[in-house]
Amino acid sequence: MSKEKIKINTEFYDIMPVEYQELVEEGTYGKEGRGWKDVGESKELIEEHSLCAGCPESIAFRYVLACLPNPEDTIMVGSTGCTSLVFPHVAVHNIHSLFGNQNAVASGLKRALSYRFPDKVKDVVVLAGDGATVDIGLDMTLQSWFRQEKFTTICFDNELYANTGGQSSGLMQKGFVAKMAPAGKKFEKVNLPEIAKVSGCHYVAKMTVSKPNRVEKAIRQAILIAREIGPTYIQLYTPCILEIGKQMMEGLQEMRDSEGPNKRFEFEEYISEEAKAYLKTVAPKKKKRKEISA
Amino acid sequence: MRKRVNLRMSGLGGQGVVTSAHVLATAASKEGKFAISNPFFGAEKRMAPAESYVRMGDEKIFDRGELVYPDVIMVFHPQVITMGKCYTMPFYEGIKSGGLLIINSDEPLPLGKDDIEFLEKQNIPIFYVKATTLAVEIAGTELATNMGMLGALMGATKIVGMEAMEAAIIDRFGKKYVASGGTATLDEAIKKKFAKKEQLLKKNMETINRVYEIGAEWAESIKSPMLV
Amino acid sequence: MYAVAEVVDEACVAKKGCRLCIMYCPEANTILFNKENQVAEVVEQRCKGCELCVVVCSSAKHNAIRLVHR
Amino acid sequence: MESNSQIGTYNKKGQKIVDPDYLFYEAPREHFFMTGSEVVREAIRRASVDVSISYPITPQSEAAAMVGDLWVEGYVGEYFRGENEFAVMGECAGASFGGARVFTTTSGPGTLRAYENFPMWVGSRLPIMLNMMVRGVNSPLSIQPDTLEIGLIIDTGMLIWHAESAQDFFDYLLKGFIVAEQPDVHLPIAVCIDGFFVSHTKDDVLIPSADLALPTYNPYKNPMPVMDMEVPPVRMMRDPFVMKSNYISYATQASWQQETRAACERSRKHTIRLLGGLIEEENTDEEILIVSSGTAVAQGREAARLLAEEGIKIGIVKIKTIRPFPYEEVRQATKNAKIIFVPEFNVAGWMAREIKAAIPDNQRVVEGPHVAGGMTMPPEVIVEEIKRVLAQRKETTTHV
Repeated sequence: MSKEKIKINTEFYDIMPVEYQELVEEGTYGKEGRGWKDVGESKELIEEHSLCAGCPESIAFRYVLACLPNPEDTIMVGSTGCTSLVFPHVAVHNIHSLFGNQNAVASGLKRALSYRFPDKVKDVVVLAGDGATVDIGLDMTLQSWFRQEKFTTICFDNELYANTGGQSSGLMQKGFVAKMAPAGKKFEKVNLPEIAKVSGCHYVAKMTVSKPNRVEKAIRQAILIAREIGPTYIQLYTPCILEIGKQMMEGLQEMRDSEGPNKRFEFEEYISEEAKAYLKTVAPKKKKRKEISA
Repeated sequence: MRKRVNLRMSGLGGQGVVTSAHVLATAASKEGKFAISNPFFGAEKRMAPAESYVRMGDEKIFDRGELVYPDVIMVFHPQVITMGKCYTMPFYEGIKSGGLLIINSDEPLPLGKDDIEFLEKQNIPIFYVKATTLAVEIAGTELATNMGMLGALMGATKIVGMEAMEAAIIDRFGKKYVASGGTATLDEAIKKKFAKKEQLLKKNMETINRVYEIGAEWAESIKSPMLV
Repeated sequence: MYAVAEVVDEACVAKKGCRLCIMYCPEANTILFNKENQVAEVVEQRCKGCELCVVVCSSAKHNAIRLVHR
Repeated sequence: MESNSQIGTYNKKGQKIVDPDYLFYEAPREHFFMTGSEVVREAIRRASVDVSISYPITPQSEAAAMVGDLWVEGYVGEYFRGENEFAVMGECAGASFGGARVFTTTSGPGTLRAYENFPMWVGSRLPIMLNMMVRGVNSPLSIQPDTLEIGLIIDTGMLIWHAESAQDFFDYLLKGFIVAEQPDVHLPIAVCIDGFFVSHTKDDVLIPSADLALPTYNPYKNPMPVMDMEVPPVRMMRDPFVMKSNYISYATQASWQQETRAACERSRKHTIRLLGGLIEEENTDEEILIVSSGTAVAQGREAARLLAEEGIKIGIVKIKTIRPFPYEEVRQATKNAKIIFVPEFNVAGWMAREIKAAIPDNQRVVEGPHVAGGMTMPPEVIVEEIKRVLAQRKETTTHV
């Protein structure tokens, strides 16, 4: 979709919502080298949403949307949870279908789009919480990697079920006391990044969203590699300040506290040899992104 | 021939009861008769009970599924009777008066007194045919037992003609055929046995023809009304 | 009564390239860069008053944002 | 049927794209004797299917595998084996959201595992063709035919058609795509057959040439935006319906459900034309009727024949579409009936319930005979049941 397609018929201009008008005038579809630096000076592809004040997940959402290399031809797949409260306000086509089947939906979607548009780049990006990715949807997360489906999976890891009120999840730390783990969680935080590596992902990254530069680079690489090579996975710590008892202005500090050396979210990145070779070929052409997607 | 003939084929997994039902029904269909065939709906396993059914006649057939009241019962393996490897007990349960039993066995089986009395009372002749022995002799493989059984049935009843049967055999073995796991494996085994597809078709038809003669002779000898 | 963020224009260092509040605001299109005045500005009706911008601004010792009640 | 620029052109396989009506009614047909699984292959060969996803479960496995062969041959655009039925239906949803014509098959426990997807397909207006080869779902394990499964998906909002024979099966599969994809319908469709009784049974079927194919699906006739970033609006909702406690969000949810139900009802006009009515009647002026769907009708027809030999005349009503349910048609067809038998291959008797809810004086309905768990229903059993009930009623009348 080019920006042309969303232009408003002049006759209808005044009845369109102001947010839509802004999107047409100041949205960043098709902008070269888009990234988090565009925020504040352009219309973001995410609108006012109903997440809690101060929610780090909201920050992550803003970065992801700002950093998609090809938003005019990107389709996102979400799942049930806090993220599903945001997707209705996201200005790229996005699908909510059920809880846990996001990687299955993305598999079918990516294949259908590749079949329908063989000469076009259509990026598919899954964005779901840790419950959807690791617990109820683990089967489909892994199988999409085994099958080498060409899309990016982003997990917003808040280490619990936030939308249902703070129940323990597979990515919760061992010993953490939460609903449904009243005596403390009995087993270790599932190490999905490691599992992703051996399951066929060509790019795996784990980090918090405290450093937008790093998030931008990861999102960009993950999507480019998924487009050409195979599945990629990014796990972002987006703490649920509400459920871990933090004040609404403490989310950033919580992330910074969790990413130090040997901490749960110490930055880790894995790039397969094949993907490394591919990244070398695209690096010099970075500014000519249009040609790659043309 | 009766307006409708219902056949039940009882055997053991791997003997080709499903294949022979489909081939027989296809032959009937090729002759312009109405037919329906289906297997017993189970997860058939090698040497476990297997059953299939053919219905054929002069008017459209709606009835389908497991066949409870057959006119003809074909027993592909003695163990169906001697070891009770059969979905139906006794093996002739439901057979209609004046029907026919064809049993693959080199010699008559020791049927119980009650069984013999029942079959006699219902006027049901038993045709023992050495289908497996003949299959090994003619085609060089016991996998042609089902062809022998078809030959026996055709010779004894003239239920379908040889030309239609040959066309049905070509339909089944002459081109790509999608079968479920076990059947597909056996298909491969047969293909390996014969260097060429033509050879397989030829041996199948030879088996049918030879046993047909035996069946025809037997029918001549007993003169049952069903068989006319 | 709602708390919302307010930029103290005189103290704002956005003209020097600072984007801390814009970057860490959890809400989209809420703290914008005013190109004309070269300062950050808050779209009040979108602000949820989480105070994160105040935290990042003051920890960088700019102290250019405060919460006000509306 | 509709003006379509594709008609008369040739696809990659060299098949000529023809008007659906031509394929259904005019193209010369050849006689084949084949299993229901093979019927699926032949229907899908002519259906211009973009994506098909499969998973093994008896009795649909053979058909699903044959669709894979069609993909290798180039008749189907994309095909793979999914990881389980819940995932497969999600994968089908993804492909359909992406604008593809999608076909898949399922059976028994697989259908129930996938269940959560069906109302989602409906709410998302995805015109996916689901072939259900029904079988037992309960424990102890059964792989035998049983239609309980259909009763369990009745209120998902999908179109549900029930084929009696191989011929029905072929026609319903192709016609189902056309009805499901109408812009004023645009819903998923389940074409059901009784597993084994149709899937594994060789039967007569008339089929048009393999050189012909249906026009491809046009996703932009979708009443909802296709998820391909080719069409606005890119922003679906200003506010999410979900979990917002206000009257507007409830009303939106409720009216959307009503709309999808209404869309199902709107399929009538297309279905009546293509299937020649939602029911089929035979001798419905008789006082005794058999009313049912699928294989139960086939067995009923044989029972009618047997009874006719004894001088007892009965009529038959075959219900082709379970959803939308042909309420008015059934009322009309049964208006002269004194006793209505509803034979069913399930323990629940869902069809009898549907009929009872549709007609006046529903004490006329005799629920049964029933068989379940894969048990066969010989015509003789139906005959016996009819005679038993008739004798009982006669006795009752005499006593009165």
